[in-house]
Amino acid sequence: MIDEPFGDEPSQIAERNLRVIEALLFASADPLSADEIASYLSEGADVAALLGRLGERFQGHGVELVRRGDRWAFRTAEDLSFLLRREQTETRQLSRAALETLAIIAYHQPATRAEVEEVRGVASGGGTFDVLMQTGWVRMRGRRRTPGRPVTYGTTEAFLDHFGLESLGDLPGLDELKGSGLLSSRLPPAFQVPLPFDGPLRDDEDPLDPDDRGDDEAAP
Amino acid sequence: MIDEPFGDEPSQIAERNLRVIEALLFASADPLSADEIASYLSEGADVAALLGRLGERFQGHGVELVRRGDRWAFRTAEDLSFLLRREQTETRQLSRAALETLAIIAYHQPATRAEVEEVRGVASGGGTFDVLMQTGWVRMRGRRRTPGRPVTYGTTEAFLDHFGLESLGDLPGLDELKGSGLLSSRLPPAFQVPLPFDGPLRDDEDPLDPDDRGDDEAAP
Amino acid sequence: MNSTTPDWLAVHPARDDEVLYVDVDGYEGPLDLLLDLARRQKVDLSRISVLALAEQYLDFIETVREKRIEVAADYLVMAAWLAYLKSRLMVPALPSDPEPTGEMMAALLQFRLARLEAMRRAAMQLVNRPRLGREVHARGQPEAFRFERRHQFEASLYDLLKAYATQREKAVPQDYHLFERSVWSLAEAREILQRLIGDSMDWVPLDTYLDHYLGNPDQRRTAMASSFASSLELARQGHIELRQTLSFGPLLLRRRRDETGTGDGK
Repeated sequence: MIDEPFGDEPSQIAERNLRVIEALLFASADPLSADEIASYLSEGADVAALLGRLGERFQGHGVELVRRGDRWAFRTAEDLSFLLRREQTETRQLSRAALETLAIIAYHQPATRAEVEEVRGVASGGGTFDVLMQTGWVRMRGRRRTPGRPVTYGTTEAFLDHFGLESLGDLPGLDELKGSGLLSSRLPPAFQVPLPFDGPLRDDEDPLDPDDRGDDEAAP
Repeated sequence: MIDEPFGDEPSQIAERNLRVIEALLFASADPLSADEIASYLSEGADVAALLGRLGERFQGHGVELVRRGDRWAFRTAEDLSFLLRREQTETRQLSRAALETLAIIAYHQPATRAEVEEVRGVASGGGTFDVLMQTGWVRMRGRRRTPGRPVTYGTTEAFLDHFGLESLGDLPGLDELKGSGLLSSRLPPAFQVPLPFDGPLRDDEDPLDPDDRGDDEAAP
Repeated sequence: MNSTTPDWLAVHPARDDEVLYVDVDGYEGPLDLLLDLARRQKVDLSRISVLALAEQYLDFIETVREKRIEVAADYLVMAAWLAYLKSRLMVPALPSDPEPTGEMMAALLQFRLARLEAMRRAAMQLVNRPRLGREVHARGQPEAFRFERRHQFEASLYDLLKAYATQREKAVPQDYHLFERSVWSLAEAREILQRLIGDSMDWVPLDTYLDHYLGNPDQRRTAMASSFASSLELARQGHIELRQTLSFGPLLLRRRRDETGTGDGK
């Protein structure tokens, strides 16, 4: 942090804030949000600007600052992956059905189980969704405001983190899929092509009930 | 890593080596020795010199390169360590299953998982014991000298601390439980509340094996 | 691709047809089967012959059924739909026909196949990205918030004691189980009585036989009642004799003479 001259107060404060952010993000295994970070900084600090500066400082390093949804983390540089490659022996390998379901949820979210099944052309065992929830990559978002009030599923920030995506917009092949109308859950392809969406609840989604465990038949 | 000019081959190689060391030390769960690091670097790299340079680069940062014996690691800068100690008020309630299991361990200790299950009348998921170990209130004491050598569990000082008990003897006995209405007075005469024991290993307990992780099937 | 690529990426390695014809279970539903058949046409999905595809699918299902392999309902529903699609494709639609044309249905099928394939490809691309914990790593020795975790869990002593008491109380009926002898069934009483009387030819009061049990308040009543009832039964069957000389006097028992030596009654 000595690549800039400082001595005047504001720059000293900024330097200290940068050190704090660096320490926090280095220390944490999980990405932290700007809000979480802000609570450790001097009053009124511009977290976004500081993160931008920190990111620049680590550009080209073996460890880089990355954005994951609304959160930030240090991660080893992707180009070193072949050196650092580790087999994950602990995590069970996802079944083909689970991976397919994950992809469909990711690209079609918010998506109900019926919509996933419609794309796959087969009924999913309940186990598939459970396993995906266990990975922490998929969450229940809410309930669709349609008869039966089915649960809507979406991806989490852990999903972005695991697959190294800054946001859903980074999903591989998204533009192409959008262009070909293949992200439509309706048949035949609607004119308006929906985009995957992991933001707050949509107009056609209700919040989950407290203690909602995702049984598809909720009390209305 | 752009604070020094480079372009000539040796410096490029050194830069790359520095990036690799940085990533390695960041991702490693334990401090690494120079030998361990060397195996990831270009042939004949001067690990000591590289570590020295990396240390300089991180001087004054929120995270610093530190030496621990013969090994190296990144650590939060001393003066920022207060960041990591911040108390978070967020608390989590123990699940019912965990609470019940904890209670039974407390009274029946040293108790094996099977013994807890016998009192509860249901099989405990492994998760319950994991959560209890996380609380720091429960520990593995040893292994019972019976077939299968099951792990015996007991409570910790943190347990006493948390529940405001001076010693295990402060746990209310049968009469006190009845008196407080927690136990009904209409219990069979044979009904007893055991005297918990958290002293050193008993005659029927073996010490844990080094690195014992509590898998119930231990080598004899 | 590399050795760690999950199995499913090699989804359907060129099966030979023999395998294909029995392995319905290898498919994840009718759409998966159709996609596999479509790939065999070795053309772009948009240029595929839907008619040929429908026929192949129907043939497949037919063959499987001939071999008396049970086919899941999904597959049969798809078969019915494809049979209908086939008929629509072969018979030119009348302008007045309100039903979707064969071409519309074919387009629909192509869309679904393309979408499924696109999702598969997407899943594959996703899984081949540098993934956290495999190619990209988080801090291996996180330091954050280590101290606060100890206090993260909350439970009061009351909760703890309540949980314990509830558990123990719930288990009480099981504890009773050990004392369940306290109800003597007639069969048990009869067996005990026969054992106690043994070959004794002397008049002995019932109380004396049951002395050991009557001392236990839990068992007193049931032992007396069941033994008495059993003794009547044993007397009726001629195994023992009963005598009571005065009202509320001791009930005397002895083995019947001709029963000697046959404790279990002939």
